[in-house]
Amino acid sequence: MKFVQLKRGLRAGALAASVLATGMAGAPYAMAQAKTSVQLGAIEVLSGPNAKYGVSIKSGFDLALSEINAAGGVLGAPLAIHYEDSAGNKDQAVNAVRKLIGADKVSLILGPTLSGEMFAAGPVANAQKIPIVGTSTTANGITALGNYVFRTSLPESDVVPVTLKAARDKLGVKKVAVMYGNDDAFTKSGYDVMKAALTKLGIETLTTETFGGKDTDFSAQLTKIKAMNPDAIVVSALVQAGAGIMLEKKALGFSDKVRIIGGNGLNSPKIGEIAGAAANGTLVGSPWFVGKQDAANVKFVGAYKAKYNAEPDQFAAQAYDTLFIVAKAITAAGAADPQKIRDALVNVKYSGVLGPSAFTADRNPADTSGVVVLEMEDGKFAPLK
Amino acid sequence: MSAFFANLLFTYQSLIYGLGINAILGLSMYVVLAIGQLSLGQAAFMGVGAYASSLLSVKLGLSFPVVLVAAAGVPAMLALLVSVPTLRLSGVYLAIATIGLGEVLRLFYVNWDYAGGALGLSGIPDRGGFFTIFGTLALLLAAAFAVGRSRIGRAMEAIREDEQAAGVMGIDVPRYKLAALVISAAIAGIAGAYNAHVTAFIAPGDYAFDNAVTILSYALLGGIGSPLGPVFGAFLLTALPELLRPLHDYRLVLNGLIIVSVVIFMPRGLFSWHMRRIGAAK
Amino acid sequence: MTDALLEINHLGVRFGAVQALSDVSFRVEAGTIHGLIGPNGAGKTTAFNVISGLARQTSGQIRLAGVTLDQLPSYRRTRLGLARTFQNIRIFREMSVLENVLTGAHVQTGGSALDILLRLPRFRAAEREGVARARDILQLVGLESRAESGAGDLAYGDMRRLEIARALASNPKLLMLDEPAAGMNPSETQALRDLLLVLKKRGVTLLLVEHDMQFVMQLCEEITVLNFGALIAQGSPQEVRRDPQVIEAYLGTKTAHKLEQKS
Amino acid sequence: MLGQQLLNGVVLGAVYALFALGFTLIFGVLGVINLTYGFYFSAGAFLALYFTQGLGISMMLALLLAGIVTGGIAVILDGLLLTPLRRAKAPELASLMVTLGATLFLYSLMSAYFGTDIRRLPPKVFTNVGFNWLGLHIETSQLLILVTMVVIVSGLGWLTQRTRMGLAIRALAENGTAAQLAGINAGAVTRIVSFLSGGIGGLAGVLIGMNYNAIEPYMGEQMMLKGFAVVIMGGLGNIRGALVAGLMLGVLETLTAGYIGSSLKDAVGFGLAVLTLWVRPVGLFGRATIKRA
Repeated sequence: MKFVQLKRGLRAGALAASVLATGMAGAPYAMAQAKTSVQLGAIEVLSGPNAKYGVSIKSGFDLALSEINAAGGVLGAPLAIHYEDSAGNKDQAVNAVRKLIGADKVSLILGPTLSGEMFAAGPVANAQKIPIVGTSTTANGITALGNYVFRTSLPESDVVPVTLKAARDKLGVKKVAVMYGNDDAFTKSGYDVMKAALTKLGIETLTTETFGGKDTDFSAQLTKIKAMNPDAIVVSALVQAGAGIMLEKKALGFSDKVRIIGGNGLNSPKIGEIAGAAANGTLVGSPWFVGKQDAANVKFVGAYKAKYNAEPDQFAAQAYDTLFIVAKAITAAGAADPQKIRDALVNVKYSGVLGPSAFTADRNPADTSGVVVLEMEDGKFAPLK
Repeated sequence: MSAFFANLLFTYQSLIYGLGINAILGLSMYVVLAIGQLSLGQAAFMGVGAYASSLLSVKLGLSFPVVLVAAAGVPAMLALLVSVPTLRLSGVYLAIATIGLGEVLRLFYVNWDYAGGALGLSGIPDRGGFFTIFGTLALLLAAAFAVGRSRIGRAMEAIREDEQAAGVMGIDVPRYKLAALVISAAIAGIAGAYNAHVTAFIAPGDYAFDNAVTILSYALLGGIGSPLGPVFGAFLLTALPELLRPLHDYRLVLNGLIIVSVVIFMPRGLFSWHMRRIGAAK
Repeated sequence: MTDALLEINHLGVRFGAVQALSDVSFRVEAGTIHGLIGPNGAGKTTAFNVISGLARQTSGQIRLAGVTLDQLPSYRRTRLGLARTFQNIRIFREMSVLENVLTGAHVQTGGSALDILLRLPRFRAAEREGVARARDILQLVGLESRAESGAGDLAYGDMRRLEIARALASNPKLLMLDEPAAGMNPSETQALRDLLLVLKKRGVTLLLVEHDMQFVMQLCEEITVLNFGALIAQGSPQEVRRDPQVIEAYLGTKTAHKLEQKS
Repeated sequence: MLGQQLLNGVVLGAVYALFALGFTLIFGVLGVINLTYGFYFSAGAFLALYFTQGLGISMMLALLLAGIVTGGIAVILDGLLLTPLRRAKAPELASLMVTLGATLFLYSLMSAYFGTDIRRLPPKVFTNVGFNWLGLHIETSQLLILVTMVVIVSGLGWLTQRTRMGLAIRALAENGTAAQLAGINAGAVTRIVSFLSGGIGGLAGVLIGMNYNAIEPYMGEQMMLKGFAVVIMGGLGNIRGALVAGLMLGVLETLTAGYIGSSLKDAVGFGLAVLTLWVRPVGLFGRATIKRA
C-alpha cells in the first residue's frame, strides 16, 4: 500500500516536473495569461530601517493596481503583484529576483527600492531577459546594467541643474557651500551631479563638507559654513540628515535668505514635518509635488488619502505612475511575454500624475519637461514663484 | 526532469551559494572562537577579501585563482598588523577593537574613489560557482577536523579552556592566537571574494557591524563543540530569513526570538556534539 | 651541591604595595624530593607562579639546570623541563582524560602542520605513539580505566591524579606539585606517596608544596620554609622541625601542635 | 568661530557622554556587553512621544516617566535574559549573544509596530529657544543635555562613593563571588544597576531625540558605535572616564570637521579608540590591573 502511494507520488512529481519543463521552454506565459492573471513581481524594502521608502512605493503600486483591476485589468485579466521584501539587503534582493523569476514566473519585476540593490539584482533579471523597472533608483549607471533594466525615476542629472539654474536666475545665488552624505550611493551620486552642474552654471563653491548618512550633528560643518557667508547651501542628503541640517542651520542663526537647495532626497513632505519652520525656503526640483493642481494628480492624491489616510510622497507617486506605464506596455505587447513587454516598454508613452513620460534609448525617463522647482512653505512644497 | 532542477537551482541559486559562503564564514569564526578569542572583525576581513579580489578582477582582469590568493593574503596580512596590539587584550577588548576595525575600513572604502567610493564597485564578473564554493567548504571542514584531531586542536581547546594552564603545557599561546586570527582572516577573505563574485556588486556598508554580528551568531547558534556547529548554524540562519519570508515585517522579530531561545535554553548551541581530539584509532 | 637543578637567588615579588616574596634563595638538588612549606599566605603559591612563569619577579634570579629563566614565558620553561600542577585543579574539563594527558605531551608530540593537514602516516604514527605513552602514564597514576571519560566528570582525587599525569606527560626534569594531597582520603594519600616515590626512582626531581606535614616530613629530603614572603628555615626534615622560628611561625595552629608532638 | 566650535563640541560630547554613562555602568558592574542598551535609548524617545502626544503629559514629567519606564524594562529584560545565564554560569559569549538576539527582536518589533518613519515631538510640546551670549549660540535642549549630564554624573558619583548601596555596587563590580560571600544581595544590586542604566539610556534617548528632533526605532543602534568608542577610551566600566572621553571625542570631532575636513570626522572616534587600545588598553582612566582571564 505504502509502495503504491509512493509510486503515485512519484508520478505526480514527474508530471509537475514535466509541466515546469515545458514552462522553461517558453510556453508558460501564454498559459499564465489563459489561466488567471498577469503576474508581476515587486522587490521593495518592506522591513528594516529603510522600510519607509518601500512602504510608500508599495502603497503607490497597490492604489494603481486596484484602479487598473477595477477597470478590467490588462489583456482581459486582472494584474497581480507578488511582493518580496529585500529588507534593504542586496543578497536578499538577489534571492527575491531569482524566486520571482524561477518560482513565480513573473513577466516583469518592479523595484528594487535602493540603487545598491539594483546593482546586484538587475544583472540577474537582465541575464534572464526579464524586464526590471526601478521606480526609485536614481544613481548613475543603473540602466547601463543591461537592455532589460529600466527606471522611471528621473536621474538627478535631469533635475538638479534645473533647480540650481532657477536659484541662480531667480534668487541671484552666486556662491554656495556644498554638503553631502559621503557614505551612501544615492547622496554621493547626487553630489557628483551637483558639482558638475555648479561648475557649468558658473556658481562658486566656497567649501564642500561631508557627513555620514546616519549623523545627527552637523554643527561643526555649519559653523564653518556660516563663517564663509554663502548665498545658499547645496545639500545632497536623505530626509533624516536633511531635516537635521535645516534644524541646526536655524539654531546656529543663519539668515533666512540662505536657503537649502536639495536634490531628490529632500523632496519629501517629511522634511517639513520634521524640521518645521526651519525647512522654509528649501528648494528642490521634482517632476511632482503633492499640491500639483492638474486633474490626474488631484484625483491621485484624493484616492491615496482616502485609502491610506496619509499624503502620498514622491515615491508613491512615482510607483503609481510606473504601474500604469507597465500596464500600458503589457497591453501594447498583447501578451504577458517578457521580451514583448520589454520591446513595448521602450516605445510606451504615458501621461500621468508626473506629467508626460517615455523612455530614452538607454531606458531612462525621457521627458524632463515636467520638472518644476519647488519651495518649502509652511511645511508644504509649492512651485517657486 | 533536468530542466526542473535547472530551474530549482536558478531560483534558489543565491540562497544555495549563500549557504556555502556563510558556512565558510562560520568556519572562519570557529577558528577564532575555538581558541577562546572573540573577534567581531570577521565581516571586516571578509570585506577586505571582497574588495581586494574584486579590484583585481575588475581593474586588472586577473584570473580567479590569482584573485583568490589575494583574497586570502591581504586580509591575513591585515590580521597580522591588527593582532600586534590586540593579542595583549583579552575577551571583550579584542571584540571591541575589531568592531573598530570594521568601522575604520568602512570609512576608508567610502573615501577611496578608485574602489568606487560610496557608490560601491559594480560589474564584478561572475566567477566561482556551486562546485568552487562547496568544494572549498568541504576542504576547509576536512582541514578543520584534521587539525582538531591533532596536537594543534588539543592546544587550541586547552587555550580556550584555560590560557595559563595551556601555557604551562608548553603551548606557545600568543603564537596560536596570532595564527588563529590570521587564518580566520584568510578564510573570511575567501568567503568575501566568493560573495563579491556571485553578487556582482559590493559597497562599503556591506561589511559593517551587523554582518560581524551575524557571522558570530552562526557559530554561537550552531555551537563550537566541533567545526560542524558553525556550519550548521550558518545553514540555519541563512535559510531562516527565506523560510520566514511570508511573515514580512515580523520576520526579524522571530529571527531574534529564535536566537534568544537557543542561547537561553541551549547555551552550548544547537549542535553540541564534541569531536574527539585524537588523530589515531583507540 | 654541585648539580642543583633549580636555583633561586634573592627572589623578590611585589604586587602594588604588597611584598609577596622578599629575598628568597634556595636550591633544589637533582633527583630529590624538596618540600616548600609555610603557613597560609607565606608566598608558596607565588613562588610557584614565578618559577613557572605565570607571574614575574621584581628582583632576583631563577635558573633551571644552569639556564636563566627570568623573563621567559611559561611555555619556554616547560620546554626546558619544568612542569607543575595547580592548587585549585586546572584540568581541561571539556576534554577527555586521555586528551588531557596528550595535551600535556604537547611538546613531546611530533607532526608538523602539513603532516596533520594531509594526515600523513608520520603524523598518525606520532599520534599512536602519543596515545600509547599517555596510557602508560595513566596506568602509572591509576587512571587507565577512566581514559575515555570526560575530565570534568572525574572525582576530586582523580582530578588531582590527572593533573599529575598531565604534568608528567611533558617529560619534566622538575615537577612542581601544589598541594597534591589536598582533599584526598588516607588511602588516596598513601597511593600518592607511592606514586611520588616511583617518580623519584625514575629520576624526576620533585618540588612539593603541601599542608599535610606528615606527608611532607616522610617524603622530603630537604625542606624550605617561608613565612610572610621571607625564607625562615632550610634543611632536612629533622632540622626544620626543631627550628625555633618554624615552630613560632606555626605556633597556635594545629600544624604547629602536630609538629611539636612529633619531635 | 573657534568659540562656537568648541561649544558645539562640548554639546556633542555631552550627547556622547550621556549615552555612554549607562552603557559603561552596566558593563562595569555586571561585566556584560549588553547590546540591548541602545534599545532603551530608542524606547525612551518613543515613550516620551507617547506620553506627551498621546496622554498630554508635560515634557519634563514625560522625560522623568520615560526614564523610569525604560529602567523598568531594563530590569525585566535582565531578569528574563541574563539572570538565567548567570545562574547557569554560561560563558561570557552567551550573554553577548542573547542580548544580540534580543536587540534584533526588540528593534524589529518596534519598527514593525511603529513603522520606520521619523517622528518628532510636536512644537506645542517642546520648542527650542536659542540663547545668544558673547556671540555664542546655545539652545534649550542643548542646555538640558548639559545639565542632565552633570546631574547624572554627580548623582552616580554620590551613589557609588557615599552610600551603602554604592559600596555594594562597587563590591559586585570588583568581584561578584566575593561580594555574594560577603552577604551582598547580588540580585538586588543587579536590578538596581539595570534600572539605573536603562533609565539613563531612556533619558538620553528623550533628550537627544528632542535636540535633533528626529525619533525613529533604530536611533539607538546608531549611537552604539560611538558609545563603544567612548567606553573604550574611558575604560570599560569607568564613569568618570566615559564623561571625559565623551567630551573629548565630541570636541575633537567638531574641531576635525571644522578645521581639517569633515570627511575625517567619523574616523576620529575609532582612530582614538584604536590608539587607546594600543597605548593604554585599560582606557584613559582604567586601573592598571586587568581582570585575569
